[in-house]
Amino acid sequence: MNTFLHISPVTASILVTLLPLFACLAQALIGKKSISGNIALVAIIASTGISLFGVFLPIWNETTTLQKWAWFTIGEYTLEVGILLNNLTALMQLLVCIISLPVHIYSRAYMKSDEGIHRYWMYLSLFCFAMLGLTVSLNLLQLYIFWELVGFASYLLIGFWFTKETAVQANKKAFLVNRIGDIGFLIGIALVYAHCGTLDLSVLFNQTGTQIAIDKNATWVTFAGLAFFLGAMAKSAQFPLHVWLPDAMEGPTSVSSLIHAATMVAAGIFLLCTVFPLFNDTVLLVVCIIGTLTALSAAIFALGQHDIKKILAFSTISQLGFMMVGVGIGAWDAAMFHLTTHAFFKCLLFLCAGAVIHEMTHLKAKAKLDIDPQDLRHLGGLRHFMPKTFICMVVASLSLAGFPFTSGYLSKDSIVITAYEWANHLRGVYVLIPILLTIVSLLTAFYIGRLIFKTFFGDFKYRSYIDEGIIFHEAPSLMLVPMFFLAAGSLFPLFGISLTDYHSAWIMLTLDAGTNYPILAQAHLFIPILLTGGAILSWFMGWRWYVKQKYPLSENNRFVHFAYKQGYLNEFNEHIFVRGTTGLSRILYTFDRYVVDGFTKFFSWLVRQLSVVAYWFDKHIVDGIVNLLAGTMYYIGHLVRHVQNGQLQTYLGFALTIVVLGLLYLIIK
Amino acid sequence: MITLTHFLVVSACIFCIGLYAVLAKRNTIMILVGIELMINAAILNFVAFGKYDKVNYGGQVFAIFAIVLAAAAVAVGLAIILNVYRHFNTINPQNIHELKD
Amino acid sequence: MGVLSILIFLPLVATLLILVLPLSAKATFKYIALGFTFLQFGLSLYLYGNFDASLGGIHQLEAYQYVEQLAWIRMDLGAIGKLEIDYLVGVDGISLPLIVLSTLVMLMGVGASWNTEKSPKGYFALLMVLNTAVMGIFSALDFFLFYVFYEVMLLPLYFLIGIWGGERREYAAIKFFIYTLLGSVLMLLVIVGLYFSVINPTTGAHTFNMLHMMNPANYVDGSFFAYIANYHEVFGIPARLIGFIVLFFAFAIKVPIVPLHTWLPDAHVEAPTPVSIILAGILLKIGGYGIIRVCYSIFPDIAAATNWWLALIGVVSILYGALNALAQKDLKRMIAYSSVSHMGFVLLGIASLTAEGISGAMFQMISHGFLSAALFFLVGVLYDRVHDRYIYNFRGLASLTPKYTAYVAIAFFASLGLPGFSAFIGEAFVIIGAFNAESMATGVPRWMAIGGSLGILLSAVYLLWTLQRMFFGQVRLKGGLAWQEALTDLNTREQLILFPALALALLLGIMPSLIFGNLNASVLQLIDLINPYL
Amino acid sequence: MIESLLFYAFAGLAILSALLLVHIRNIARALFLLFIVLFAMAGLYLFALADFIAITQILVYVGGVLILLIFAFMLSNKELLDDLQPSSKRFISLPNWQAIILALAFLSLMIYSYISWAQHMPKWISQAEAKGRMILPTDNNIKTLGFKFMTQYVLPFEVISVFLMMALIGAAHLSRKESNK
Repeated sequence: MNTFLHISPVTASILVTLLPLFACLAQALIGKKSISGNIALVAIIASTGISLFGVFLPIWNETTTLQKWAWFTIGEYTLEVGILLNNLTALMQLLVCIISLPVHIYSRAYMKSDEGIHRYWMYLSLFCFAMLGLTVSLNLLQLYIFWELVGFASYLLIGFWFTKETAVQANKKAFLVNRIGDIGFLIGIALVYAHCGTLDLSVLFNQTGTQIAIDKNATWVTFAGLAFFLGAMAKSAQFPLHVWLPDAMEGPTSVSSLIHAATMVAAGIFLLCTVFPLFNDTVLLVVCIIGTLTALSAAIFALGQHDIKKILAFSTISQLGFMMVGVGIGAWDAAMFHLTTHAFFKCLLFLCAGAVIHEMTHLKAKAKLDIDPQDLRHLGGLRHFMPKTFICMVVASLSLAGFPFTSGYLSKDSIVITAYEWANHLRGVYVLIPILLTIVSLLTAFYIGRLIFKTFFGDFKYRSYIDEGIIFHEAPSLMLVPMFFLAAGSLFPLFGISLTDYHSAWIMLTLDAGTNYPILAQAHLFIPILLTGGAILSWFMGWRWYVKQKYPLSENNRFVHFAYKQGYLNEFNEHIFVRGTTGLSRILYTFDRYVVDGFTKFFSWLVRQLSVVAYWFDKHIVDGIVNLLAGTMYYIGHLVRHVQNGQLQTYLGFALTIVVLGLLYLIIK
Repeated sequence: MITLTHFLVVSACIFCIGLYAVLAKRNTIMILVGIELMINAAILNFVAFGKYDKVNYGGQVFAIFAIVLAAAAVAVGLAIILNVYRHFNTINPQNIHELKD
Repeated sequence: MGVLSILIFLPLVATLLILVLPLSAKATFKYIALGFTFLQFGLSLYLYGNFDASLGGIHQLEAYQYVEQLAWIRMDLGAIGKLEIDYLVGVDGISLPLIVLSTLVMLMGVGASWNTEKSPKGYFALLMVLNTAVMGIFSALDFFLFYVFYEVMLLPLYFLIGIWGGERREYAAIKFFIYTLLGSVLMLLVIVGLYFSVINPTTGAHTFNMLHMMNPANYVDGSFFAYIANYHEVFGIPARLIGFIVLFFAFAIKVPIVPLHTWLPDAHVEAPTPVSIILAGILLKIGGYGIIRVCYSIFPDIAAATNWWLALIGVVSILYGALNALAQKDLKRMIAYSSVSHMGFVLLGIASLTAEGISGAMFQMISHGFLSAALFFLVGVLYDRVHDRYIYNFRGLASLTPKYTAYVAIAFFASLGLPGFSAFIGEAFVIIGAFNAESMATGVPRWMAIGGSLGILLSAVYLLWTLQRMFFGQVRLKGGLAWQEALTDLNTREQLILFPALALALLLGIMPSLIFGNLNASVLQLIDLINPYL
Repeated sequence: MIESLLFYAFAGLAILSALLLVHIRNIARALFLLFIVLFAMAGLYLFALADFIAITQILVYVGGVLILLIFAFMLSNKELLDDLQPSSKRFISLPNWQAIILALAFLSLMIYSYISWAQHMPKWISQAEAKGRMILPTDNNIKTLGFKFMTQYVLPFEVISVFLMMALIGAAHLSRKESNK
C-alpha cells in the first residue's frame, strides 16, 4: 500500500516527528549565521511530504499500527514509549504538518528582518517537533511530555519579543495557566496508573485486543476524567482557564495562527478524543456544559474587543467550546472534523490579520504614527488596498460563520445538529445547550462581520499619508500564497463532495464515533437554514451599524464594557488568585521569619539567657564564696599591714593602747 | 590640806596632755613640746614624792637630773628635727614613714 | 585497599599535599584539588560502570558491591561485652548514584572555587576533608563509621561558611553547626541504644554493623529496641518509635523539612558559591539518604506505621517552601527555599512506600543535586559580577547577557520540571507513586499527592516570575552603566562548569534508566523489607 | 586655806594652759603658752617644798629650753611655723579623736589607780609621815642638796655633767650645715 516510500508508517512517523527537532538543533548550533529559516522550512516540507504519503495514506481507513520500545523500568513497571498510528493520530499529525507548512512560508516574509529571527526558527521547529510528537504518542506519560513541551515552545514564542513587558507577562500567564491543566493531566495519569497499572494507550483502550476492564461507574474514573478534562481545559482555553489565550496574542501573528489557533490549542480536544473511552456520563456532561459556557462567553467577549487579534483569539476560544461540546455529546468525530476545518480557516484568519497588521506596522513606521496597528478603530476601507487579503479573509469569515459552500458549514452543522439530536434524546433542560450553541453561531457571524466591516469597509483614516506618497500595498506574495492555499482548504470540496451533508464528509465517515441518537430529519433541514439566514441577518445588521455608521449603542454601554473587559475575569483572577497567592506567600514568609525562625532564635536566646544566669551564679555565688574568703583574708592582712605604716606616732599609739589594755587587765584582775 | 594625791592628779593631767600632743600633733616641734610636758609631769611627781624622803633627798636630786636631761634632750631633739627637715623637706611625722615595710 | 577506600581517602591525600606544600605554591592548590577530584570522579564512574544492577543490597551484605570489611576497634569491656567496630564500606543501588553525584558536584564546587583569593591553602584543604567525609557517609555500612564521617563533615563546613562566607557568616555558620550537631547528638543516642540491642550472630558480641541492625533476628530479647516483646517506653512512647523519630529528626534537619529548615536559607545566603553548591548538591542528600538507609531500613515496622505523617511533612515542605520562595527578593534565598520545596518531594516519595515513589525520590535527589548546584552557581556568577542578588535590582538581563540568560532559563525550566529534564521524571514519579500509595494501601491518601502536585505549579510560578522580572523586559539595572559594563556574559570556565550539569539533567531526563537501572533492585528490596509491616 | 587656793590656781593654770597649748594652731603662741605652763609647774614645785627645783625649772627651762625652741623656729624655715593640717585619710593613722581617747583612757586609768592607791600608801611614805621624817618648809633645801650632790650623789652628778656636755657637742654637731655633701 505504500508505494511512495519504502518505509513503514511507524518509521515514517518518527521521521516526521524528528525532522523538526533536527532542524531546531541545527538552528541552535548555527545560531545567528542562519536567519533565512531554510532549515526549518526544508524540515517541515519533508515532514509534510512524509506525513502525507508515508503515514496518512497508508494508515487512513486502512490499518492501526503501533510499535513500542522499553524506555526505562521503575520498580517492576517498564515504561514503554512508542508510536501509535490510527486514523485519529494520523489525521492529527497530517493536519499539524499541513498547517505548519504555510505558516513557515508565511513567516519568512512576516518575520523578515527581525533581529531575533534565528531564535524564531529554532522555537518554531521545536514547537513542530513537540506537536507532531504529541499526536502520535503511545504512552500517556509520553503524551504528557510532549504536551508540556508544546506549552514550553508556546511560552518561548509568546515571549519572543522579550523586551516587551506585555509579552513576557503574557507568556508567563500562558505557561502558568497551562501548568494548572498539566497538573490535572498528571493527576489523571497517576490515577490511571494506580488503577490500571499501565499508561499504554493501546493496552488501555483496546486497540490491540488486550483491554483492561475499566468500571466506568467507579469514582476514580470520574475523577480521572475530570482531571484529564482539566488538562484539556487549560490547553484548549476553556472557561475559566481561557484567560491566557487572548494575552498570548502578544506573540508574532504567525505564531498565533499556528499555535494559538490551529494546532496547540486543539491538543486539548485531541487529548479528550484520545482518552474518550475513559469518560463516563458525568464527565461528558461537565465537558458539555463547560464547552457551551466557553463558546457563549467567548463569543460575547469577542463582540467588545477592539484588537483584531483578540477578536480572533476569542473566536478561537468560542470554536474550541464548540469542539468541547462535540466531545461532550459523544460526537468526538464531529469535534475532530470541526477541529480540522477550524484549523484551516482560523489559521487563515490570523494570517490575513497578520497581513493587515504587517502593512499597518509599515505605515506606522513610515508615517511615524503613534497608533496600535492591531486596533480596529484605526482600520477601515482596506479592501481597496489589499483586495486579495480581503477575499481570503472573507472566505475564512464565511467558513467561520458557517456559510454554505464552506468547510465550516459542514463541521459546525455537524456539531449543532448532533447536539439537537443528543438533547432530543435526553430531553429536559439539556435542550438549552443546542439553543445556546445556535445563539453563539449567530453571535459568531456578527462579530466576524464586525471585524470585516470595520477593517475592510468604510474609510481609511490615514489616506492622507498615502496621498503623500507612502506606499500601502497588498501583502507580499510570499504571504499571499500560503493564504490562498488555506483559503482553498476552507472550502467544502476538500472535505467532501456533498455540499450539505456532513455525514458524507470523509473525516466523519472514517472517524465514526458511533453516536446513535435518533436522527431528527427536521434538524438537518431547519438548522442550516436558521444558521445561514441568521448569519445573513446579522451581517446586514452589522453592515448598517458599522459601515453605514448607524451604531445604536453608546460607547459607555455596560454590556459593551463588560465584553471589552472580558467579563472582568482577568481582574478577578488578579485580585483573587495572584494577589491571594503572593499575599499568602508573604504571610508565610513572615511566619517563617518570625515564628519558625523566631522559635529558633527564641530558643537560642533562651539558652543564652540561661548561660548568662549560670555565669552570674558562677561568678557571684560559686566564685563569690571563694572570693569572699580570700577577700576577708586579704582585708585582715591589709588591716594588719597598716599597723606597720612607718609612723612613729602610730607605733606609739599602739604601744600605748597595749599598755592601757594591759593595765586595765591588771586592774580588773 | 594639799595631799600627795593632789600632786599626782595634776601631774597625771599634764602627762596625759603631753601624751596627747605626742600622739596627735602634726608638727615635730609640738611633739617635742609634748615630751617636755610629760617630763615636767614626771618632775612634779619626783618632787611630790621627794617630800617624804628627807634622808636621801632623792626626789629633788633626780628632779634636777631630769631637768638637765630634758634640756639636753631638747637640744639634741631640735638638732635632729632640723636634720630631718633638711632630709625630708617636711616635719610632719605622718609623711616620714621610712620605717614602713 | 579496595577501590571504595581509595575513593574515600583520595581527597585526604590531597589535603596532606596541600598542607605540606609551602604557601608560595598557592597557585597549585586548586590544580591539586581539581586533579584529585577529577581522579575521584573517574573512580566513581568506574564504580558505576562495573556495578551489577541485579543485586539489591539494603540489608544483605552479600548483595553489596565493592565491600571492604576490616576489624577496626575491638575492645573487651568486661561485663558489658566486647566492643566491635568494623571498617565496613560497600555500595548498593541507593548509594551508588549518590556517590557519582557527589563526585560530580565536588568537581563543580572546585571549579566554582577557582577564583578564591582568601587563604586558598586552608580553603582547599578543608574542601578535600569535606569530600572525604561525604564519600565516607555514602559508603559506610557500620553505624559507628557512619557517625564518624557524619561528624567529620560538620567541621570543614563550619569553617568554610564561617571564614569564607558573606556578611553574617558567623551567625549562619553557628546556626548551621548547632542545628546539625543537635541532629547528630540525637543520632548518637539511638546508635548507642541500637548497639546494646543488637548482637552479631556470628561472634555474639554487640555490634555497630547496620546490616545486622536491619535483621530482626539479631535483636536481643527484651533489649531496648527489640522487635518483639518490647515493653520499653520513653514518655509513654514505645522505644522503637522514639528511636525512629529521633533518627528521623536528625536526618530531617539535613533534608531539611519544615519547620527545621531555617538554617538552610541563612547558610546558603552567607556561604560562598562553591559551598552553596556542595551544600545543596550533596549535603541535603545526606538527609534523604539517611532516611532510606538508616531510618527505613533499621526501623521498617515504624516506617510503615508513620508514613502518613512523613508524607504530610513532605507535602507541607513542598507547599511551604514554594510559597516562601515566591516571597523572596534575594535570588539566592529564593533558590534556597526552592530547595526546601524540592526536597519535600523526596520525603513525599519515600513516605509513599511504593517502588515508583521511592525511585522517584531518589531520582529527584540526584536531579536536584546538580540542578541546584547549577542554580547556585548561576547566582554566584551574577554576584561575582555586581555583588548584588536582589531580584528587583535587575531587569532585562536577557538583552545584556544572552548566554547567561539561556543557561538560567534552561536551569529554571529544568528545575520546574519541564519534561526532557531530570526533575520532571523525579517529580512525576513521586506524584505517581503517591497516588499509587492508596492502591498499595500504604496509608498515604491521595489528597497529599494532589497537594504535592500543586508544588509543581508553584515552582513554575516563582521561577517564571523571577525569569520575567530579572531577565525580560527593557534593561533597567540598579547600578546603571557601571553594572552594564560589569555584567559580562559567561566565560569559558563558567560554561565548562555549567554545561555538564545541565547536559546531565537533559541526559537523565531522556534516559532515566541510567539511574533507575541501578536503583530498581535495591528499591524493590527495600519495599520487600517494609512490606511485611504494612 | 590660801595655800590650797594658790595650789588650785597654779594647777588649774598649768592644766588649762597645757590644754590650750595642745589645741592652738599657731606654734609661736603655743610656745608662749608653754612658758606659762612651765611657770605654773614651777609654782607647783614650790608647794612640794622644792624651792631650788622651782628656780632651776625657771632658769633652765624658761631661760634655756624655751629660748632654744623659739630660736630654733625663728631661725629655721617658715614652714616649721605653720600648723600642718591633718592630711591623712588612712584607716589607721591615729587622728585626733583616737589620741584623745587614748590619752583620756590613760588619764582615767592613772587617776583610778592613784585614788585606789591613796588608801594604802607604800610603807616608806607612811613611816616617814609617822616618824616626821618629812621635808619641812623650814628646812634649808639648797644647803642639803649641795651636800648631797657632793657626797652621796657625786658619781651621778659627774656622769650627768659629762652627759650634758656630750649632748651639747652632739647637738652642735648635728645642727651644723653639711656643706660638704
